[in-house]
Amino acid sequence: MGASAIGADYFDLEAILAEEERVPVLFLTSVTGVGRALDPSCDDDDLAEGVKVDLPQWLTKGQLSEKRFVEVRTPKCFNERVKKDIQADPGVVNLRERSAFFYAFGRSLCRILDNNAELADFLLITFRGRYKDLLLQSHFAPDEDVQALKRIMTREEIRIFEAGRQSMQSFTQWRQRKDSIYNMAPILGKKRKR
Amino acid sequence: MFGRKAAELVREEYRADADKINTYNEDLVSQVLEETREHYSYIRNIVSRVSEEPSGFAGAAPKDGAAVAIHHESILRNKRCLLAYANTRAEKVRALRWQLGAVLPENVSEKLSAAERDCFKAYDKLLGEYMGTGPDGIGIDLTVDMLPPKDPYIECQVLRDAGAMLLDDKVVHLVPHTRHFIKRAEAEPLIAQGILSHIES
Amino acid sequence: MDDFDLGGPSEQDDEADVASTSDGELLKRAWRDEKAAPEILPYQEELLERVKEQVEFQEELIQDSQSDPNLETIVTLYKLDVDRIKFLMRSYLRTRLEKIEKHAIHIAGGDSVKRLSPKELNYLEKFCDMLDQYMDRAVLSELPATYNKLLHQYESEGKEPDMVPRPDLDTFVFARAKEHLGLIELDERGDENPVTITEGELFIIRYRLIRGFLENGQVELV
Amino acid sequence: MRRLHSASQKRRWCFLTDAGGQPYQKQASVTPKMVTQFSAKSGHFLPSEVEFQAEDELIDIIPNFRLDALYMIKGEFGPFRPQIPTTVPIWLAVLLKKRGKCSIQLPEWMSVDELTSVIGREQEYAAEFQPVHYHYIEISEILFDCALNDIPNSYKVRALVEDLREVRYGKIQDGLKTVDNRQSAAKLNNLSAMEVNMIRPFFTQALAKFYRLGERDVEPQSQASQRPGAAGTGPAPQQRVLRRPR
Repeated sequence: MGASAIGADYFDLEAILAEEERVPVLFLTSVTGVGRALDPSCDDDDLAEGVKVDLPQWLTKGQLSEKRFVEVRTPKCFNERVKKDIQADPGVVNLRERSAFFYAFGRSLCRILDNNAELADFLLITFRGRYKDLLLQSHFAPDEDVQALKRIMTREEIRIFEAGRQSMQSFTQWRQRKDSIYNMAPILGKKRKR
Repeated sequence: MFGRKAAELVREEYRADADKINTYNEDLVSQVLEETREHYSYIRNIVSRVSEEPSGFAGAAPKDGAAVAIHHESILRNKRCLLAYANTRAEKVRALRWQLGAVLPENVSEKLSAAERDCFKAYDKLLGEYMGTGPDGIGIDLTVDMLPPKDPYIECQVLRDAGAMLLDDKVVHLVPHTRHFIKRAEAEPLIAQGILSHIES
Repeated sequence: MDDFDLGGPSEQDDEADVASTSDGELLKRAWRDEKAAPEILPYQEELLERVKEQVEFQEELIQDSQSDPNLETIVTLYKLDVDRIKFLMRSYLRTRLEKIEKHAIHIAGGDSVKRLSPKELNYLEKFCDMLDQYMDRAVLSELPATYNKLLHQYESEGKEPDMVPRPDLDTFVFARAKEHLGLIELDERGDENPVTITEGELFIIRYRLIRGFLENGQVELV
Repeated sequence: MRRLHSASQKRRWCFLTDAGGQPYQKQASVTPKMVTQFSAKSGHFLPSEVEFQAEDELIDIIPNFRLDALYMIKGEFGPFRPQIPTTVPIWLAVLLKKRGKCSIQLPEWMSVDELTSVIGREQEYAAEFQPVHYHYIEISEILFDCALNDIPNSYKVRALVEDLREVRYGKIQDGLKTVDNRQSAAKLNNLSAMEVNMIRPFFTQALAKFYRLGERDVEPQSQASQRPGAAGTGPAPQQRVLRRPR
């Protein structure tokens, strides 16, 4: 997430998966030997110049965009329609369907797209709206609503949301005097029922 | 190729229960390693072909440059995924030492790779040395007192027969279903291993 | 000795004054700070040594009285007193080990290595070796030579390591001012107005901004 | 199965059509979990660890036994004389109480009068938190748990503590609602220890997310110098420094 610390999240599974999200690119050059692998409609060893394909983000963010082998386009999940939907009613949009790692994905796109300030602002506005409409329910949402709420959240939103729920649950567990009990090692399976 | 299998590996670990350890996916790991070497040989082929051309590297076509870039990024990606997988599992292997002590039950041990089993042994030795009474040790067992104490003794019920034990300097035979008040630090490992269960007071 | 008074509602403000300097209280504070801070803090060597001595002294006492059935209740009281201190020591040392393992390479290669006790330092060095060997065997030795480093994704000549997990100093923490802190700048870019924090105030803040205050003991984490 | 899968995928697979595996439905680490002794991690405090700190607070007991002063690491307590009140840490009081050696005196702030009046003030001054005992939740819970028979009017006291907690928690929620932007700090005066702990994971992570998303990594060299106050386009510098939850 943070641009500052190089490699700080190198081993982070979530950061890695966020980079699996796909980005449409236009090839500004042909490429030796990867035609069939990168473009299903291609019938040649080499990829042709001018071809449009979706690549995972990790592949586009390095030399490919830096050396102008490709031109990176804005993925669908950040297009104008999505923006309008979110601005109209941030709490009902199914963001997970657009991207399970909407914010992390968006932030690294900002960098690829020459520090796109507009996209960065949009991400902040989106989070602000979602925070108010969705995340604030974290501590008190009844269990039956939680599944529905989580279904439209990104992984990042769920993490924050669950953080609140977890602390409420730990608190309840504490009040029932159940958190000073020693348990069997979780790895061995059976856990004490609540 | 192109990081797909590597992502599968990461996804498998990401979905796994943080408290459980899956069987080491030897098969998938070796496929990713194999792919990585393939990417590398593509790079080597392009580089050696270009270097034989009269114009050399300076005159290399962009299409070759782009291909090298793609294979290079794919290797970096595979490396990251493999290491993240190994690292996450290594964290779990270390957690096992804290939860179960120095000896792993067979059904846990069989889920680990040979390297992981050695890693467990090395970690056990290192931690033992640090907690021990030798010149590099602090002389304090850190694997007990995991929760704030309320009473020096806790009440426990015996779940399975573990034979005679030395508890509080006395030999006690732990017969299943019997209850005992036991010193907390002595009960803790037995509870974690599933020999005793802690009864709420 | 701490003499918190449970009488009235306004004691919270006085807490800083009475925050006693007994070793038990100091250890509790060190434990709290260590648990709440994202990075490893300087090892409280003298404090730990003093506490260890006291624990040993009390334990001998307990040992001597243990066999006397008339003293059973008293012995239990003394035991819990010792147990509470030992819990703090263990949890404190555990928390440090957790950080040492999580950021081993970062700590080994930077200034925070000075914050470790000699035994922690020994632990760190061996831990790094162990990690190195394991990663090498599990993955790195199987990779092409230019890609087989643990600190660099590709080759390594003169480059900054780009694979090292490190503590996030922009983590938010809860803190209390032990004294008047004055005006604090919140933002390098000047986007946020600075803020005045006075003695006894409780606040949530980016760790980076109070790192210095924590080191000087002007702030404690809660 | 894996083998088959990989052999066919190798040829057919391409980025364009691949949906990237299954959705990330199941992941245990994001569902609330039972706390175990292995849950303690840096950056977090278990409720029992917050309670542990509260147990060092002092409380008055009336012993029913005779004993000389105890010289403990935590200090000197006693001497104990039957029917003569003395002050001890809560953990000691609880241990004695459990063994039937004393009764515990209700702290003044837990009286019906005090609680009623502080709840009144909480309601009257909606914009701020009243000063309460920093460990009021833990201490009241401990006493309800082990010394209920020492509490006059215990049913009422319990209900009042619950009311107090709820009215304050409502304010905390209102405070969380006011967060809507990048913000590096906020004052939380008079919040109690357990209240802090309950909002800690959510609040710290939400603020971190706001903070990260507010980062503008413009060209590195011009970061500091290029931003005199008159940046023009940005929102007017507003009072969003430290806000007290309202």
